[in-house]
Amino acid sequence: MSPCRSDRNLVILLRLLSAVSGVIVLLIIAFLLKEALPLFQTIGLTRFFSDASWHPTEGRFNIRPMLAGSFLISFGAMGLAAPLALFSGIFSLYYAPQKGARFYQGLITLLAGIPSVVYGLWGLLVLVPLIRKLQAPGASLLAGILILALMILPTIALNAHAALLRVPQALIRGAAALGLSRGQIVKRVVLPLALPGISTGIILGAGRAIGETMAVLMVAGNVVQIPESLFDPVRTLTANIALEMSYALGDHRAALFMSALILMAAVLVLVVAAESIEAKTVYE
Amino acid sequence: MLKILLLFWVLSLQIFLPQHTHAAGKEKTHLVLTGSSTVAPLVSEIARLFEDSHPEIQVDVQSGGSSRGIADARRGLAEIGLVSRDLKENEKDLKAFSIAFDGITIILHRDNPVKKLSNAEIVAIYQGKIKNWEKVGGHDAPITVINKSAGHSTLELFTAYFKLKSTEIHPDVIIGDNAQGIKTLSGNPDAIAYVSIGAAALEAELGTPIKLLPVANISPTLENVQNGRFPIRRPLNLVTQKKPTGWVLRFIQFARSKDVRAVIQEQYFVPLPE
Amino acid sequence: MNRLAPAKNEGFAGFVLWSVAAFIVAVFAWLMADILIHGAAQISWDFLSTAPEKAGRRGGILPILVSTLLIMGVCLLAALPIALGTAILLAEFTPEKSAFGRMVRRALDVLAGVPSIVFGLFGNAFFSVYLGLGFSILSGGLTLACMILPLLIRTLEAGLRANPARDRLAAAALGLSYGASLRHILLPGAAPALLAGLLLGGGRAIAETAALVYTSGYVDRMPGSLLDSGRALSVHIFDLSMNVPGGDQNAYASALVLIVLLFIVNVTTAGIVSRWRKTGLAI
Amino acid sequence: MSTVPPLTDFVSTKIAPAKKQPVGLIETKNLSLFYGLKQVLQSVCLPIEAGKITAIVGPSGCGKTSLISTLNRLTDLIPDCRISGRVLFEGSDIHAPEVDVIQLRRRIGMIFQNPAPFPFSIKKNICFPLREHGIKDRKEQTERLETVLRDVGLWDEVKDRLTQNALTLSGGQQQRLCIARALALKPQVLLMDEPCAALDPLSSAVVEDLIAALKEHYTIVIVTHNLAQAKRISDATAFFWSQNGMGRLIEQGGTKQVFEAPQNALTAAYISGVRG
Repeated sequence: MSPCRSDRNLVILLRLLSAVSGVIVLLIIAFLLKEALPLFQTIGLTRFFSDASWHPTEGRFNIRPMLAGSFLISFGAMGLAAPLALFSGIFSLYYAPQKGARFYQGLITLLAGIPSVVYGLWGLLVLVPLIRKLQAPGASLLAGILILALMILPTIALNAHAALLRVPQALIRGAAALGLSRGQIVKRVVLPLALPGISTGIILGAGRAIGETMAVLMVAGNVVQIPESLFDPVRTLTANIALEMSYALGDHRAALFMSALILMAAVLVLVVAAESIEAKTVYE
Repeated sequence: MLKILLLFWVLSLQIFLPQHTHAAGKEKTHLVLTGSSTVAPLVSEIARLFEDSHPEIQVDVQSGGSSRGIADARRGLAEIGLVSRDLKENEKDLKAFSIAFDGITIILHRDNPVKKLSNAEIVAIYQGKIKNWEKVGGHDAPITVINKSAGHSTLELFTAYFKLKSTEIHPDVIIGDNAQGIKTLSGNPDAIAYVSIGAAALEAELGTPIKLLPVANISPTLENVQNGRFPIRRPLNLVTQKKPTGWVLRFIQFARSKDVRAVIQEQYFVPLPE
Repeated sequence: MNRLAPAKNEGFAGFVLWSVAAFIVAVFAWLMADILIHGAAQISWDFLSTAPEKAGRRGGILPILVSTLLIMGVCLLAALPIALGTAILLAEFTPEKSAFGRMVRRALDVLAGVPSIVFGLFGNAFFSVYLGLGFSILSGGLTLACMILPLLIRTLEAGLRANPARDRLAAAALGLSYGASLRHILLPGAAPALLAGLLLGGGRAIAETAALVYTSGYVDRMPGSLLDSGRALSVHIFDLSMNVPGGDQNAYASALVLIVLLFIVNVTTAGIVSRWRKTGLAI
Repeated sequence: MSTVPPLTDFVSTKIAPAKKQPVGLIETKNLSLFYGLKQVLQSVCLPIEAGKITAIVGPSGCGKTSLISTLNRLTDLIPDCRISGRVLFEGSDIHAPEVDVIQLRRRIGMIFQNPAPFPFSIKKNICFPLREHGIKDRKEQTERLETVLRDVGLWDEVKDRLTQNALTLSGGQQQRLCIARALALKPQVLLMDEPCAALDPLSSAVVEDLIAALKEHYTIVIVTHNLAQAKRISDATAFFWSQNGMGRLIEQGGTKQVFEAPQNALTAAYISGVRG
């Protein structure tokens, strides 16, 4: 739309305002880089993986245990939450009675808005003691996975629901007119068509899982180690930042900003992946 | 519509800004104190007293570990850093002012039948060589080892006294504040932790189910810390970057004065000798 | 509309789906009941109207509520004009498929995906240290503003795009300037989205913890100005449950307050949006 | 819009020009229109005479709507829309950089196929564009409101509920309100894009009569599918046809002549096809 003369000032104002949001993205990256760069120049990237351990105050920067922690917790949680979320979407769209579906969907929406610290609180006070009865210390990889799965379940379920809803009604009616049963329609028509949307939702859920801090920090025990069992405590990259940021100085602080950059990069990869899948969506 | 929105925006701004200018008008001076989680609760109490007698001053206290106290004092983020140990050689550029003394002791859950542990046993537990309470006279239950995260002087003093290397310790849970350690332990009867005596004694008095163990057969009492018999002893320091002046100086003087002895004792710390 | 006739031989699939749904409902019912039962016992007018004592074990949460609302207010006030400007530019002056539009949208997607703790780091480095705002409500609110920007922009953009094309054409055909059609037609049309966006953003701001710990800080007293540190409700819950022995009961109560606040936000949003849709009447 | 550019570069196309062309109030000169790479109008040369109703007829998709949208530069709103050739209004190029598009649109009003009242009260629908065009005087606003509502025959129907939401009116009333809204700005030209197509037969007849009556004061360009309607109300007719998805002006002239003695075989076929 080519603006007319009287709108020129308005457009300049709009440009300025949106420039601010662009600048914020750049600022975030710039500041992370600025804080992380000194360390990157002195020790390079490899020592983040080759050092003996994570003792940043003594100049040892191995972040592999935290990477492992983040990876295991997020993927464990995704593995639990994604199928449940998909089933939940199918249930509320195709199987639940009308009123039940409305209530159910409302509940899921409400749950998606519950703050992570509340999930963390419940995990700390209810789940961790339960797991401790199974095997000490309770605060563990398992607790982290369960709480995180619970936390992202509503979000992925909402995404899956939306993706299923985008399958054109005409196709479903057409399939029904061919005499296919409900199960067949869902399996052969709806799911294949909604798959890109569902995958996008799952990938974005994974992004949220990797980035989650508080809930995991509260239940995972935060010991820097590569866990050998589900009952071992672990520390994620995000928890590491939250725990050590308060007293980190110099190289240590830079190392934390470095791990923030790694988190950003992971999220970027996930976003691009999600977008490329979304772009393949046939309908719409 | 745009006008309504703008009006709303400006109005809300009006609500927010006056407070700001108002406060600035009253010239309420802020003192920011950050650092050791052992010192923070004590200084908060002292600050409350100080504010009562000097209403024009507001003292903000935030914990985060002695290293943060050093760091924030150096960077100027805090007027005063809180450090629960002596300054190290490379920290001598800062000025330290002791306000009290404290010890570090081992704590267990109240329901744990173990009454005392030798130094060797403690070392073995923290090195992961003893993994079950049975070996040291308790129930058959795996030991949950609680360790402090780096940057806390409690960790440094503990490892120094027991000649442990931080790399040798195999913890099950990592905690930050003393209180977090006490809280974690109070919820887990098979855990072991080491914390500030002051913090632990105060919590025990408040009814938290923990007990303080002697170290090298010396009971962790205020008396033993005061007379120097208790082995892991440390000063609680206020540190500043420059020679203190003005309100900073007045606060430090107040924190070292007789007026706060009662507060220090209430918090189970040892006041400066008179 | 979507409900399809069940077939006789699909009992198993139906059984699995019903049990999954029942499981989800049960787990969340457990969670909510736990918080409701433990929290409700503590909540009273006193709890809402007094300051915390003994690190939050005793006393109430008044200063914390005030700080939370101030942080949210700063966040929305800062984010609103920026988000509105960007959304208008994206929705009205940038074709959906153009290179510029795609670039901005991708940047916003990335921003939306940035973990909140990273926002916390950024906020600490930029607002607290670089701009010298220290640990303050202002730092925290501005950090959150950066965080909710993508959400706000996307809601507003969708709202603006949802304006029927014919209104836009009709306005142009009447010789209205863009500014005039924006004021009189497009923005009122997008008002529900605007409100929903603000409420959603506010909800996100209330719920946030990680981004606030290193920006608005821990101080649990009544803030005297926006440059004071103020403890948000979620940070309070975190601190009580992690760091304060005997703080669990008040942590539950605070969590209940937080959930109720969010519930009100959610219901209001849903109500406004559906009412606007029904009446079709804008201003 | 004071300078009159020279018209000498005008070269007539080979397609059925009118025999004697009076200079119109609006004229398109070799007007082509593209949406991205797709061309939808090819070299249209169409004069529109002042004080008359010009009907634009033709099958769907032959660019009729696109054509009248170029006359008030509404095509500016469509991204990727490109124009070559010229559109003259009172002899000046409306695409010239010094032209104020706001003023242009004020003088050339437009009515759409689907009635498009804004979701405001009836009164506000008419008054707020006036305010935006600098007519702030309440009294004058109210006068114009009544005048134009009387002009479109809506006054008696709505005078007691001027503050009611315009969307509560019936389709025909909505369309007449839109016409009134355009008239309130005192335009010279009214562009109408199938103004009756979305209405029921009864409302359609009312609106049609209204259009016929408006001829006295306004120059009207009307796009219509309804050949009978074009024949009934228009003075001149332009017939468009789509070739390879590209709209072309096939024939134009007096309505009587186009309908009774079409010169082009396509026109003849289209008119008779509809007849038969």
